[in-house]
Amino acid sequence: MNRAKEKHAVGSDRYEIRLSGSGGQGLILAGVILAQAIGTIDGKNVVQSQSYGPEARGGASRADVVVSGDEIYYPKTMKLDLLLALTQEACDTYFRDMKETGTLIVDSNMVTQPPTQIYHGFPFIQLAKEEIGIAMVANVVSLGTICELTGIVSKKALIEVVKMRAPRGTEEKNMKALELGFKIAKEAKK
Amino acid sequence: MNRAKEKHAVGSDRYEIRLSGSGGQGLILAGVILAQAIGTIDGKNVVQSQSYGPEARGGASRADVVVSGDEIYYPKTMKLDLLLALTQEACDTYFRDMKETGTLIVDSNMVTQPPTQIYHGFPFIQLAKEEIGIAMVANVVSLGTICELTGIVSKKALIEVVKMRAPRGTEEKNMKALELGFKIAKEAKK
Amino acid sequence: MELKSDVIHQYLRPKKKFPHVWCSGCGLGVILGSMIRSIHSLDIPKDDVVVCSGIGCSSRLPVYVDFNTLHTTHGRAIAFATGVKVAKPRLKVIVVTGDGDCLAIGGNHFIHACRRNIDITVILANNWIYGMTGGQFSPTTPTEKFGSTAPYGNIEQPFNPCDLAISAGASYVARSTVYHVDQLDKMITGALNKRGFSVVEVLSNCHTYFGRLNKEGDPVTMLNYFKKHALPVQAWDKVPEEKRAGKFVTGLLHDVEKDEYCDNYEKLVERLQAKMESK
Amino acid sequence: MELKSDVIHQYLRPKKKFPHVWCSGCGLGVILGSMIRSIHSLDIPKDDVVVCSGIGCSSRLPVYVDFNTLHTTHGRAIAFATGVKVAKPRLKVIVVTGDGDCLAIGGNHFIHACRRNIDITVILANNWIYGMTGGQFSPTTPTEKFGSTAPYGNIEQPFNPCDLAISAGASYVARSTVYHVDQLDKMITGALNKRGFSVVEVLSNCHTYFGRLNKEGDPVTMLNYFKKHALPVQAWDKVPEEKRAGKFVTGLLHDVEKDEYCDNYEKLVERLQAKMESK
Amino acid sequence: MADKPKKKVEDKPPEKVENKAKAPEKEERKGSADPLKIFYHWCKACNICIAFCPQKVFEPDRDGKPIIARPYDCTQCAFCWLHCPDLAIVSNEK
Amino acid sequence: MADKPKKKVEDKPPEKVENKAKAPEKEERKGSADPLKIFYHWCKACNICIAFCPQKVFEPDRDGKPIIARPYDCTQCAFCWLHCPDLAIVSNEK
Amino acid sequence: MEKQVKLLQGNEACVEGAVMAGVRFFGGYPITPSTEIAEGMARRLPLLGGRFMQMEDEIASMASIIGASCAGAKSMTATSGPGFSLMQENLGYAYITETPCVIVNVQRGGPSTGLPTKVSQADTMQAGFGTHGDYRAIALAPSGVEEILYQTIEAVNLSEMYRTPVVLLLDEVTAHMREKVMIPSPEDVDVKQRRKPTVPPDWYKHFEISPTGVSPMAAFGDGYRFNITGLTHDQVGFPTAVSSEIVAMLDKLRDKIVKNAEDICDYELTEMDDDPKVAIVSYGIVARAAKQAVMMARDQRLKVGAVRPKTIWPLAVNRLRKLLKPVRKLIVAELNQGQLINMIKHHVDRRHTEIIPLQRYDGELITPAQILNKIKEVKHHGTQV
Amino acid sequence: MEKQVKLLQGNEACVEGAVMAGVRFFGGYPITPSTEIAEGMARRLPLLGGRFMQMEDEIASMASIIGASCAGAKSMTATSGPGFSLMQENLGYAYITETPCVIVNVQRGGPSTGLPTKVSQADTMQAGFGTHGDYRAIALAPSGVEEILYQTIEAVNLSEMYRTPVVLLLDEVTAHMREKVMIPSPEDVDVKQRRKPTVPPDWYKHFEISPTGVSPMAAFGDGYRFNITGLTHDQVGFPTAVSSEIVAMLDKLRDKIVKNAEDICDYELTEMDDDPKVAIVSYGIVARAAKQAVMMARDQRLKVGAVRPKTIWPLAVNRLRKLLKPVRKLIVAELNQGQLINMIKHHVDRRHTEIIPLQRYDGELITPAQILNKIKEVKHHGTQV
Ligand SMILES: Cc1ncc(C[n+]2csc(CCOP(=O)(O)OP(=O)(O)O)c2C)c(N)n1
Ligand SMILES: Cc1ncc(C[n+]2csc(CCOP(=O)(O)OP(=O)(O)O)c2C)c(N)n1
Ligand code: SF4
Ligand code: SF4
Ligand code: SF4
Ligand code: SF4
Ligand code: SF4
Ligand code: SF4
Ligand SMILES: [Mg+2]
Ligand SMILES: [Mg+2]
Repeated sequence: MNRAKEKHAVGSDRYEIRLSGSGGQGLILAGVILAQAIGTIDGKNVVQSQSYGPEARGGASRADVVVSGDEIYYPKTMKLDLLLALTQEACDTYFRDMKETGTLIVDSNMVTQPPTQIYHGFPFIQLAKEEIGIAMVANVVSLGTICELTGIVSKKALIEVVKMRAPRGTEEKNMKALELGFKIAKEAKK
Repeated sequence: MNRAKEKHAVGSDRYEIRLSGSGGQGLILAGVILAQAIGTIDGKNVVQSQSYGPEARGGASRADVVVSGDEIYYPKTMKLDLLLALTQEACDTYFRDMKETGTLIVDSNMVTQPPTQIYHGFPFIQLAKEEIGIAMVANVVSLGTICELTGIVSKKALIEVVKMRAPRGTEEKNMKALELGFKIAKEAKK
Repeated sequence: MELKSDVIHQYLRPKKKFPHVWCSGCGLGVILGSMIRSIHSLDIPKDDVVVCSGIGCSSRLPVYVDFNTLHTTHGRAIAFATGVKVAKPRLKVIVVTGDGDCLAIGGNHFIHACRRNIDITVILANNWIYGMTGGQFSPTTPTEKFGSTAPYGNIEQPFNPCDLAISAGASYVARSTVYHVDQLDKMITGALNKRGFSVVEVLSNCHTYFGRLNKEGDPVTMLNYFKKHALPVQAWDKVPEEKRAGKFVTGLLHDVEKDEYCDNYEKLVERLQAKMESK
Repeated sequence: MELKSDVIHQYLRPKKKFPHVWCSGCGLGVILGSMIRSIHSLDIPKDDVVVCSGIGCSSRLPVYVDFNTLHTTHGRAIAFATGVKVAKPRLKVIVVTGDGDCLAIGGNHFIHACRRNIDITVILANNWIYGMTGGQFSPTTPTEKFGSTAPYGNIEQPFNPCDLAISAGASYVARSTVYHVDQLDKMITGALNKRGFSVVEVLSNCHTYFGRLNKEGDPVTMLNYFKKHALPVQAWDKVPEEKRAGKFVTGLLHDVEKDEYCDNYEKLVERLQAKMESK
Repeated sequence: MADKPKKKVEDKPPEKVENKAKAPEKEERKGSADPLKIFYHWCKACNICIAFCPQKVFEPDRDGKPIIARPYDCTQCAFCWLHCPDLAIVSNEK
Repeated sequence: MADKPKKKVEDKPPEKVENKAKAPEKEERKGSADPLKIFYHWCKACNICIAFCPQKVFEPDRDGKPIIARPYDCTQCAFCWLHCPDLAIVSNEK
Repeated sequence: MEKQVKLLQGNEACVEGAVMAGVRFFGGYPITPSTEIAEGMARRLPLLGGRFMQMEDEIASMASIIGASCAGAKSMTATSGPGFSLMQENLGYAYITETPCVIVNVQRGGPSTGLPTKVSQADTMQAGFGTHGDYRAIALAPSGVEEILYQTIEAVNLSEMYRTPVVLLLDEVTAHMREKVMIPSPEDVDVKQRRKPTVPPDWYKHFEISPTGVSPMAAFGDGYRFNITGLTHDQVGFPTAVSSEIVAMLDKLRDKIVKNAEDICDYELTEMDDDPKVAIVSYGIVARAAKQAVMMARDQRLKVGAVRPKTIWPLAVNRLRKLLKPVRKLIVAELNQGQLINMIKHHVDRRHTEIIPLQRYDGELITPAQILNKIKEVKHHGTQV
Repeated sequence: MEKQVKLLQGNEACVEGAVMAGVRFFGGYPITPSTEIAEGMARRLPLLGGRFMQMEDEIASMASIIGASCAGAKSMTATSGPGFSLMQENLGYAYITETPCVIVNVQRGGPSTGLPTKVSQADTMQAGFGTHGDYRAIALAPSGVEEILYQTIEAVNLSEMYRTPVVLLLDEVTAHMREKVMIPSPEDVDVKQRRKPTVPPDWYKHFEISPTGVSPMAAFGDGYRFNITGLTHDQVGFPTAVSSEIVAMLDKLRDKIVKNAEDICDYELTEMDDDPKVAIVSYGIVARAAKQAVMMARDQRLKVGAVRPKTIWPLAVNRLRKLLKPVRKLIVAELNQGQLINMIKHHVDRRHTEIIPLQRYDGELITPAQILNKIKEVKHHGTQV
């Protein structure tokens, strides 16, 4: 099956995202936020799923989001358009699930041996720690970056959902993290 | 279906017996004794069954015995060759299950309105009470009578099984009851 | 009691043929009468009474009485009753059950209902045997007694159902027998009056199986047994240990005030609704 | 104790990968260690030990130990164990179970095994919650505490598992905690040594669910809770009622001699065989 | 040699019962002076009333059912109707 | 904003575990003079030993695992190895 | 409007649907992967004045919802395979007593404890034949989150309309994935209520043989006093051993389902308009892969269609036969070793239609690629169709 | 010799057979109409040094016999529909752990409490599909008292040979009727034992994939220490989530039955030699009526035959197809609303064979006359065959 056909086959604007890293990095939540923003505010169709069971306990944790303007038939990812990897292990595990033309975004400190030359690297965790004060918001930083880089979700939607979902008292930090994500992506695009 | 055909159809020597009366008259046990004598000693094939469940609680109680020299296919009675009825109710209920040529034996005190003219009547219960001293052995008396009248079971077998099955201390009474049964039947045949 | 002796008949189902299915002399009929008198004495409308049961001779009781009746699966009556009660708490829910139904297959539902202290009354007809299936030993059959599955005598030890109920959390626990009908009426009335989970264990004669297999023959013999071996709790507490041997204690054994499940739930709902309104 | 501290490792399954599946700090690992030390101290050959369990975090224990292990269905371990024990009475049969496994779905098997006084040791890891399925309240969750299915606080009342076991007929009943490891070792050793049905309730921390949902966070906090609120039975009996409030009693709560089920059966068989021979 | 007591079968009555009575019929063998009514269609002759009546009011009839043999001895103590398992006795008082 | 504690799933470990160790390996960070051995591959950094050691022998490392910081204070009281839920501590004595 | 769109997990959608359909009693026992349903109910019901009970086990759960239904509440439980097995006895009681209630079975790998966190469709046959005796089941199989919401409502409605337990067969994937759901406003939801009796109490028969085949149903406390029993019973509700009454009862249980099968069961069709000679039958989550595969196949100019029964029990047999008339090769794709295929084999005329299994049971989904490959294989081996 | 002939009830014959086959542990809970089996075992086993246990319920009964089997005893339980429903969860555990044991289900009318004292064959499908997940059952259906004895032995043997639970489906009539039974002498009975491992303990895998498809089985206390779990497991017995291991396990459960189906399942043929175009398939007690009807029909010069599978699960499919090849009209007679007929429809080529149901479910037997009538009807309506 050549790639052109494949693209066509799965629906013209189907877009498959995987956020991956290790447990505790908040990637499931990030996936839910992303899906919620795209689905309930941007108004596209969306399916979010995650590894459940043994896999979820292994080294690599992941959240998948499939986006489409049309009906989404198969709910799980088939070939990723976008992979976010916050650890080397996740990157190694999931890179093979990507399309050739897919976008790879990694934490540049954690993924020291990227499997390809074409990727975007940002030190999400370090930045989160240094600029926001807690490493835990690295997930939100990366969401901002994804938004800015791919446009798969609107800023407005993302801001709204992050606000809504942020635990009380952390709204500000999370908004700052999001902005940070936008910023570094914008800079990278330049 | 005419009767000749029917006879043939069910196996040339198939013979169907029903012992009926009311609960507590010991007819199930009589059925088991009869079946055991025919099956394990006379060496014919035999199936004994009884009403179980609601019927067994109603007025009429019954024990069926199907006898054959050949394999017995259908284990339940289809058309009775022999009906023993110790109560009017049992007689009324089961008479319709008899073959036209079947043998009807009743307790002549209990069955005051026999449904046919062709039958054998004996005052089993009264005789048991008067001659043996307990009404309860009427079942055994009637077994003796059946044996003598029909020859469907051998005397030897019946004696052996009644001996075996009689509760300790009652052997003698039961043997006397059996003999009484033989006797009254023999007299009747004369 | 001010009861007319034939008040019972007003509570029997007109469409259901009497006499009942039980053996001549079976204690279950006495329990039937006692339950009806107790309900009557409390003036509970028939429409508000639900009588649930499982499977067993004792569980055949509801079909005769003119209430809402639910004849369920073996051992599960209390769980069904729980659903009925929680869905419509104003109903008076009674479970009639046997030692097998309640304590063998149904033991778990029994202890959990005790624990929840849900407002259900259990009338446990304990005849020390599985009557309906023909005399197998039960969890209350005394050691060494015979059952059709204990042909050499029972090697197991029996439950004390009242102790079990108390330790599991029931708020009202009583014992009586089909001989001690006055006491029985009082115990059942008390149980019905109790807000919480109440258990009345009634020793009942199954002479047909327990009696026959253990040479305690007829109903009269068994009733006499109950008469002789019962010791009311007031007396029990006073007699010395050795005098208790072979006897059993009767009367109200346990009566405490505790939170009832449906009440707790109602309070929770009120609290939540108050909170929602205040928002 | 004369135990080498690393004796435990000789009992872990070589083929089974360690570390175990339990959360960091989960009390179940402590129970695992204690059970192994107790078996070791009694010199029971590995081949003769059978460890059964149902389903739950606690029920995951057997897979790590190098005995005969039977990981069964939720709540039924005791019934499986009964079959094992009765079929081969020389085996030492241990059931490791949780508060949900043993007392919710498995309650009936538990009380019946108590009643039969069959020679099985139950180690009941009571963490007041269903750990494995994610923190639903259990039959031992204290009233008002939170669970994922008790989002507004638990309105039910908890069992006291030891009381239940005693009233149902167990012959050895003890309680300890994962903080009180010396005591725990003693209680389990005692249980294993007992001929009859023995129960050791071990309070164990599930900080991941019970702790988190009830703001008792981490393992250290929960262990400290056990430390502060446990009162050994010797002390318990002496302190006045009001000093007991909020505390729980630990130690050997019940230890009586009774006929054991397998022994009774063996005696029956001998009696019958003697009778047959004499014929 | 009668049957051993009949094997009980689930959810079925173990004894022969007469299903003739639809509702209690007031049958009194001894006229209205009797202290009690006995519904003979329901009575299963268990002997409880006869054996336990403290005043020995009853005698068994041929079938074992109670005949009110000594009506004037009855103290209305209630034992019989409270203990009749077939709910076959009611008082004529009140 | 990290995940809420992860939903537990039946019969699966709720925490990330490292499955690298096959059998206890004796790893000693402080040389053989140490009173204890700690199997770091098994240790899940629960903090129990560190918090409860009566002699405050341990200090947490970067990952929260115990470093035997004050070996000579250890009295071999056994608390740590009896309470380590991961069976990751053994004594060097005896 | 905006508020009406939510991102929900399948299990959450089930809770939404249940609440909308009027379920006010839930009795359950937690089990993966259904637990979120109980948790959602525990949170929601008290707010609505309803009742959530965590019972001591699944047997009690099933009993409690039947009891609650007898008292007039719409009731539900949720479980997975092991719990569903335990419910079988009391489920049979619900069938014979014609008591409306809904049982959600979120399937996971079996048998026994099996694969608690993995997807499966291996309880299909059990949903039709799990309890002893003759009966007919209704079992729905939604294939997405929004549909779970609607089919939960449908399940409650069917249970009320036909006075019968209804099984909702979910699976681990649909239960846990999140999709966008348009929450309908209450006015837009068609909520059915069981038919209540209109006769005076003395005339009331709880199991009356009525023209519709479904008896009106009074609740305890409504002023009708009646008997319910799991014994074979007459119309009034008393045990019976009379042949004609037994047969009437069993036929009623069967006919109210079988005769209404064409109404109860609905099909979703994908690319079936041009009478493809190759088609896929699949249900639940697998149908999503099938649909995807059909799209992929059509892209490759392969004439293929897909049929998805939304109801597994009963199948609308006549419609199915008609639908599949042009089909020569029928791929039946399931997450098991072959279960619904048994029933398809019955109903489809195998003189004309060859039936080809596609089965997966390692706890993973059948992928569109697998189906597409099968399509090609079938096309290749078959006579040129 | 004389002593060898006994008049036995079906349930008594089952006890005889079990004892002969070496059953030494029985865990049960009484239920009509199976109770006499428990009672017989309670009497017999202690005399033989075996153990009878009356458990607290059927769930515990099933658990106890699995436990006993793990400890090395041949074990058995007996129940009826409601109890069989309760056993389903642990029955699944026996399937997945491949633990030999025998479950006797003396069928009565269902669903639920149903008709406790009446005859039925309505648990046929449940015996094949009652528990959740994929598995294959063995279920035998004897049709007379003597055969009950032999099939009980066979059930124990099959369970030992294939390391699987085996269901023996009796019914109220065969269970309670008395027939003459030739009690075989012990030497004449072929008693099978499970294969024991021959490898050293360290090499032992409780679920080894062996050439025969059945793993040798050690007992607890034999010196092998191993793990048994109801989770999907690898060959050693540890839980696994690896695709290939999952598939291997499930295929093993299926294949050891399916591949041996022609060995496991046997047919009794009546008047099938002259290739009758009309035939009856029936099993259990109904086959007795069918045989009678065939005799009656032959008497009337109607060319009819009868086929009786002695095993309901699995059917020897190839043999069945071959057997029925000449048959144009096949009457499937059952005491239910149509259960085995489902499977017959699968397996028989319906292009050539029309399948006609004959069902009765009022708690009474199908009579020879009913079958004969059906035969005539079929002959009449059909093309002249
Ligand atoms: C699931 C199930 N198991 C077993 C039975 C058979 N059964 C019916 S009643 C009964 C025992 C009843 O004993 P008990 O509750 O003491 O009632 P009794 O007849 O003694 O009043 C049993 C075992 C059943 N109906 N259902
Ligand atoms: C029949 C059945 N019902 C429910 C479950 C789901 N389940 C697995 S473990 C568990 C609760 C375990 O609680 P507990 O025994 O306290 O063990 P813990 O995890 O707390 O140690 C439940 C409900 C199951 N596996 N099987
Ligand atoms: S069998 Fe026993 S319990 Fe049942 S009705 Fe007869 S006497 Fe009563
Ligand atoms: S969830 Fe609770 S019980 Fe389970 S391993 Fe974690 S801490 Fe222990
Ligand atoms: S009321 Fe008392 S005295 Fe009168 S007949 Fe009855 S038992 Fe005897
Ligand atoms: S107590 Fe009742 S049933 Fe018994 S003999 Fe007297 S009247 Fe008849
Ligand atoms: S043995 Fe005691 S003193 Fe030594 S490190 Fe451990 S806890 Fe501390
Ligand atoms: S107690 Fe054990 S697991 Fe916990 S920190 Fe110490 S060594 Fe590590
Ligand atoms: Mg009883
Ligand atoms: Mg727990």
